[in-house]
Amino acid sequence: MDITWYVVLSALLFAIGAGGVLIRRSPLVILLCLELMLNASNLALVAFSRAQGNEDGQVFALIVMVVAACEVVVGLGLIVAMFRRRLPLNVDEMRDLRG
Amino acid sequence: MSATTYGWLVLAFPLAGCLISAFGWRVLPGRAAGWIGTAAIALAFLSSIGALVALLDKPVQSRELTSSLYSYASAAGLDIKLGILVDPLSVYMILVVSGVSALIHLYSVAYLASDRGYSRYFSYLNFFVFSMLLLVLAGNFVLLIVGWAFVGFASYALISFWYRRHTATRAGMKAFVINVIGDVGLVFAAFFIFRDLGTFDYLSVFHAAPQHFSTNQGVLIAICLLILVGAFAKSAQLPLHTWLPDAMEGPTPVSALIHAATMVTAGVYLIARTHPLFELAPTAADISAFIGLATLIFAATVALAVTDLKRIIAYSTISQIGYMVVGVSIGAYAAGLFHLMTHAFFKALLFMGAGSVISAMAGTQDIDRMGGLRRALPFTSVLMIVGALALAGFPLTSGFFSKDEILVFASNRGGFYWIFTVGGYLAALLTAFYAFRIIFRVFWGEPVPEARELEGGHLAHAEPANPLTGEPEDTDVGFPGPEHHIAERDRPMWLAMATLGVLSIVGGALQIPGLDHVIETFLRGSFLDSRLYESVPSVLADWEGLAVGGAVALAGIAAAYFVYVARPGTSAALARRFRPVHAFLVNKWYFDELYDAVVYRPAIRIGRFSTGVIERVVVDGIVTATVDAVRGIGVVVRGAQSGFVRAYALLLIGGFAGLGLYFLIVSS
Amino acid sequence: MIQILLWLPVAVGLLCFVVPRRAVPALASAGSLVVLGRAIVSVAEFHTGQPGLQQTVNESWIPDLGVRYQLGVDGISVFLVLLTALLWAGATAFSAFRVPERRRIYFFMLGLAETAALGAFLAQDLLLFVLFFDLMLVPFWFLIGTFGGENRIAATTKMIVYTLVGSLLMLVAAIATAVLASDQVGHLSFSLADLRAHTLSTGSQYWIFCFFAAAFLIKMPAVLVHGWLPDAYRAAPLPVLALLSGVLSKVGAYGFLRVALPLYPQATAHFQEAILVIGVASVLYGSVMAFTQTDVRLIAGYSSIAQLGFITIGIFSLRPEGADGAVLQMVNHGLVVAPVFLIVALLWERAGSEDLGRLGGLAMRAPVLATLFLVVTLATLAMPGSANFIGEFYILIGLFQAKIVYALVAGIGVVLAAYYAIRLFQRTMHNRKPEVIDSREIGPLDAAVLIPLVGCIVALALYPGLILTRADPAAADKVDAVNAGSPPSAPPAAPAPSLTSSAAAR
Amino acid sequence: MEAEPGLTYVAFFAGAIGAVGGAVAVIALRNPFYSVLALVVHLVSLAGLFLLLYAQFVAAAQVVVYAGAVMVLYVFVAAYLGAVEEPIWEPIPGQRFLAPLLAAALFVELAIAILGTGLSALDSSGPTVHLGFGSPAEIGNLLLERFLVVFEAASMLLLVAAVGAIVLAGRQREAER
Repeated sequence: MDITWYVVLSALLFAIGAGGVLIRRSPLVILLCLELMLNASNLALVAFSRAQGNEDGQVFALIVMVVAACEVVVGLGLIVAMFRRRLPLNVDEMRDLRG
Repeated sequence: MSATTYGWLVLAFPLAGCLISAFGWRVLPGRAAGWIGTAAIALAFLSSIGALVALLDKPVQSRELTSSLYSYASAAGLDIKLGILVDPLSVYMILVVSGVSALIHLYSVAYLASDRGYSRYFSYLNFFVFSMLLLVLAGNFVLLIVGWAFVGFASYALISFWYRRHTATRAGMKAFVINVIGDVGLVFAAFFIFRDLGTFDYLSVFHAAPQHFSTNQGVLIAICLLILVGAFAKSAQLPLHTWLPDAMEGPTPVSALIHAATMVTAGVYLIARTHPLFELAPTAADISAFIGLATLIFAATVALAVTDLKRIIAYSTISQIGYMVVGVSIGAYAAGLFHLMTHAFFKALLFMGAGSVISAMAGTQDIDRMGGLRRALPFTSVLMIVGALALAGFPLTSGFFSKDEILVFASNRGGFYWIFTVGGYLAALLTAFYAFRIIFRVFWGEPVPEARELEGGHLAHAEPANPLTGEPEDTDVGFPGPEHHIAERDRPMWLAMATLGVLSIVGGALQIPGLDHVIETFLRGSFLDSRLYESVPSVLADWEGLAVGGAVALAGIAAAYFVYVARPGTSAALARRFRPVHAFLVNKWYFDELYDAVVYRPAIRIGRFSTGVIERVVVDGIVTATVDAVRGIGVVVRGAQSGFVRAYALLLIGGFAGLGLYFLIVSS
Repeated sequence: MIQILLWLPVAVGLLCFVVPRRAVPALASAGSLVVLGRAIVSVAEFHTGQPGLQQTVNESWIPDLGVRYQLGVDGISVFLVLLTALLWAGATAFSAFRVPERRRIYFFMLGLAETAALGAFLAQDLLLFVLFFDLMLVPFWFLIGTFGGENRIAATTKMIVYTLVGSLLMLVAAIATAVLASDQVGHLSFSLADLRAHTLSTGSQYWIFCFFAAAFLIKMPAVLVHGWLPDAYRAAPLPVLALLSGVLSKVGAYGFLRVALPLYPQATAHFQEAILVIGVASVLYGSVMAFTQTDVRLIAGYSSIAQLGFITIGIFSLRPEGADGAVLQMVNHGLVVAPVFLIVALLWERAGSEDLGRLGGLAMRAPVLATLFLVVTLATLAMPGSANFIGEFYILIGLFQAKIVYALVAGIGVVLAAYYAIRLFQRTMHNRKPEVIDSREIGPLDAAVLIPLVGCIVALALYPGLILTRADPAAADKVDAVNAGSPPSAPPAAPAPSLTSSAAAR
Repeated sequence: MEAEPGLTYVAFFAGAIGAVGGAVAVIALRNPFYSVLALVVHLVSLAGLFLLLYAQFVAAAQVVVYAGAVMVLYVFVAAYLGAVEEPIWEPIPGQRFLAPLLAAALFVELAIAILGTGLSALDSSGPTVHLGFGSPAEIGNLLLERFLVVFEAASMLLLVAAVGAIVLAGRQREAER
């Protein structure tokens, strides 16, 4: 079973995640798509770790999980805060950065 | 003491006088500043005599002494020392300058007595004398330029001495700027000299010039013409003469000192000083002589028409300097410098007399408003007549000998130089005429009210007004004082005028053809290298010339008598008859208008154009264009800032994809 | 130690934050006087006749980048340092007599600015020079932006934008020089001595020179890049303006001598004519503008453009005389223009206007002020007998021997200078006095500032050789760097040897 | 301890199909609640793949921490928010068309890059590894020795994130008043 398969799979998952970020408008789903992308990269990391016969990549993947967890916590916190303030849960409605 | 020590003393006294009057302006009582100033100049005159005596002890060949105080600004191969040159020419000049100046100071002590700027006046006046002596004694071209410019500044300061008259300040500015033009000419002449000869020092330059330059070499002519720019600016020769008539805005003694006796002759001195260069460039010398002749005739014609007393004398000065310029340009150095001296005597005298007359007329300067002052001003009128006789070249007065000697020298030189003789006699006729026009208009005729009042023992008083514009003036600082002073009543003025009157008559005795030639002999030490100096006309030719000159002078005086005394009204009839000519003369050949149109207005217009167009369009345009460009780019970029987070993400992914594509293409 | 000279001003400036409010002006003035004293010592210790650096400091600073903390003076900079200290002392004292609001920050900024200006003159490391050069901008930005007059924000912005463009170009050029030269030097070095010993290839020199020239010309400013000048001069507080015009403008000209000539000799020779054209254009344009302005500040401002044009053409005559004259003229112009602006401040206090049309007649009740102004005016117009005349004389004679046409054209500027300077004096001091003007004499405190400054002008007029002899070896050295590095375009117009020998024989 | 090759293929494709299917479901389902559940499927499938790569500890962490704890959080939030319908109308011109296109392009480029790469290690099933590769003991050793600083930094990050989440989501009486 070539490692290439895993890496290509990881690329496919990453692309799906990226496409999701671009298409979906619910912040919750966008967060989910970010999870997809992070996990895709985790898969690549673990696959490379296997290819090298070295566990560093796995440690890296674990750290990425930690970062993903943080991101989830903060992101969900933001979503809850938005919901509380009766802000629309649609990223297109938030255009304050418009130039 | 050596001659050079005396030379330094000559410089030191006026400078000290200037500083004392300047710093003591609050503490000096009454006329103290005046007496200090006069004493300083008198001491300078005594030192000049000391220098003369010291110089006469030396053999003729070694009468060129130099001395330098310290190295003023020497670097990079330029050797500029604070050095003086004491030779017969400079000693002659410092004698004339300090002598006449001392008398004019004496006159001023009384004449300016009621002016609130008394200390300032004497400080300026001493500074002027210092500058003039520095100019004359300078041992190199740089110091010459320094003295030259100091004199110009002193002239500016004294012309606009009554600084709250805007006519005076304008006149001062005009004089200053034209003098600076002359300075620049001299500076560039010095540059040429340094480039080709490697030194600024007079003696080195004059020694090196004959070996280095061929006759009439282009560079040499350029040098001489640049020197002439300087000389003509200072000596008010065509076309740089316009400042001198306006300079009559200054106090009358100033007109006598600066604008008749000393400063304006600096150009003559300069030509005489640089004669080794001019003799190598005869073309330049001829140009100089022709300009002198043109000025001579031009100024004499204007003097026929103008009616302002001081301006008539001013144009007469311009005209007389024309004689001197002709003289030193054609090689009649001794005669030209002799005329410089006699002119200083009689012209200073005429100005002093004019000052006295103007005082008696309570500030009026227009000769149309004068008349019959002979009895009211007996002393002044006599001395004015003496001055006018000398100016006209009446036989046996000083002007008679000096002026005609120049003209005889010209006719003796052969070639086309006879033109100068003819032109000179023509101008002499005009001179005699306008000189006695003054006398007859002012002292003869029906006495005016002021004259009658004065005959009654009371000096006329009018509310002070600007003689040019009629604007009322107050008598605080910066305007003439409230009281008037006439020679009959003030001892110092009387003394100064009497001395000059005597000198005007007997001054010619220094150099009478066939009898003595004191000046020619003395000056020879400075002209040993001159080819022309020795080519003096014969005594017989001299006396022939003198006879013609005397006849011309008498004819001019007679004509004036005829026009102004025998048949009063002739002049008015003539003016009506030849109205265009008269207007042309009264307007001084429209030189002021010409310069206004050709120089001043275009310069102002360029400046306005620069402010309006270049500053706004070009300079600010650079900035505005930059700002607009940045803003334009901003408009484009802002289109991408839609505020849609997903659009940003799209760009991000797009950029990522693009980069990936790039690397794929590059690596394959 | 030259270090004290450099850092004392900013140290005193920092002290201003801790001492009681009332003591701040006195402290700042005392500090500036101490700095002046140290600068005088520096001049006194200076050995004449050496082209090289003296009183040097050389410490490693950022070894990885090859930046060294190198200070020193030579004949070119020693008098500029003195000028800086002198003018700062004058301006600080002048400000101290009319204490501004927020005095702590004001005097701190003055101190910082002095350190920066001194640093620019003392630095012997290219990057250090660039740093100080840019550091000068910061305090002046605050000084004009905070304490300035009408429209100050727009004016400072404009000035900063202009000078920053130049500064950035210069920074790029400096780094490029060091990087390109590192091949020859062997390691990265910004030391001017190293860079001078290993000049770049001609092609690199060209564009790097252009970048430096842009920075220096903007700083001076030269014509066409002077757009910031009118606004900044109108807005700046007058003591600050005295420094801006008196010292900062010199840094640009100084930069040419210190950096451009020795480091980029071929480029200097190549662009000589171009810079000369800019210089002569500055002379004429500045003079004509000064001729028509009625705002006193702008007259002085445009005359600065003309004067710096003279300095530029002196340097780019590439003759030792011209360079000597330029150094002398830098000092002269600083000495002259600072009193002008201080006097303008006095005029403002008396007349409430800086427009010539509303001034006049002040000499009547203020003869001392008028006399001081007269001396300054005469020096401004380079009256023969003033040191300014000697400066211009040297500049023009250098140019005359190198490029005669430019010298003749520049001569017009001398005449125009006479006109605008005398006009400035006359229209403020002479003529009739408008009713509104409160004509009163200069106060004793202001006189204590102005009289020493004018005294310096007079003293220098009596002996300009003081600067010329000391500047000559260093200035000639810079010019020789160019003339040795490039094939001579014209044979040097030395006087014929036979002449000098014959003169000596006599 | 090499597994049966055929079995490996089956396991890989099972995991891969699960992962891709889950991912597609996440972005395709309109109800966020279902998306979250689809993500759980995705994560569990990935855990399987990790196991195939001898990353036991990571796989365990994936299931326990991720699919277990984190996803529970998602479920709660999704339930809290309720079903939020997204509007059909797309306000950004070109987005609907460009987004899939770019995503696909990205995938294609990455795939080409991976397939065309010269890294020989990718073309094998990897070197033989020792027993205990990827076991909790080894990973723990690594985390506490070689990557101690990273470990600590990560824990600090978690702490900060936790505090931040409380601040963000906590009721702010002051602000609401």
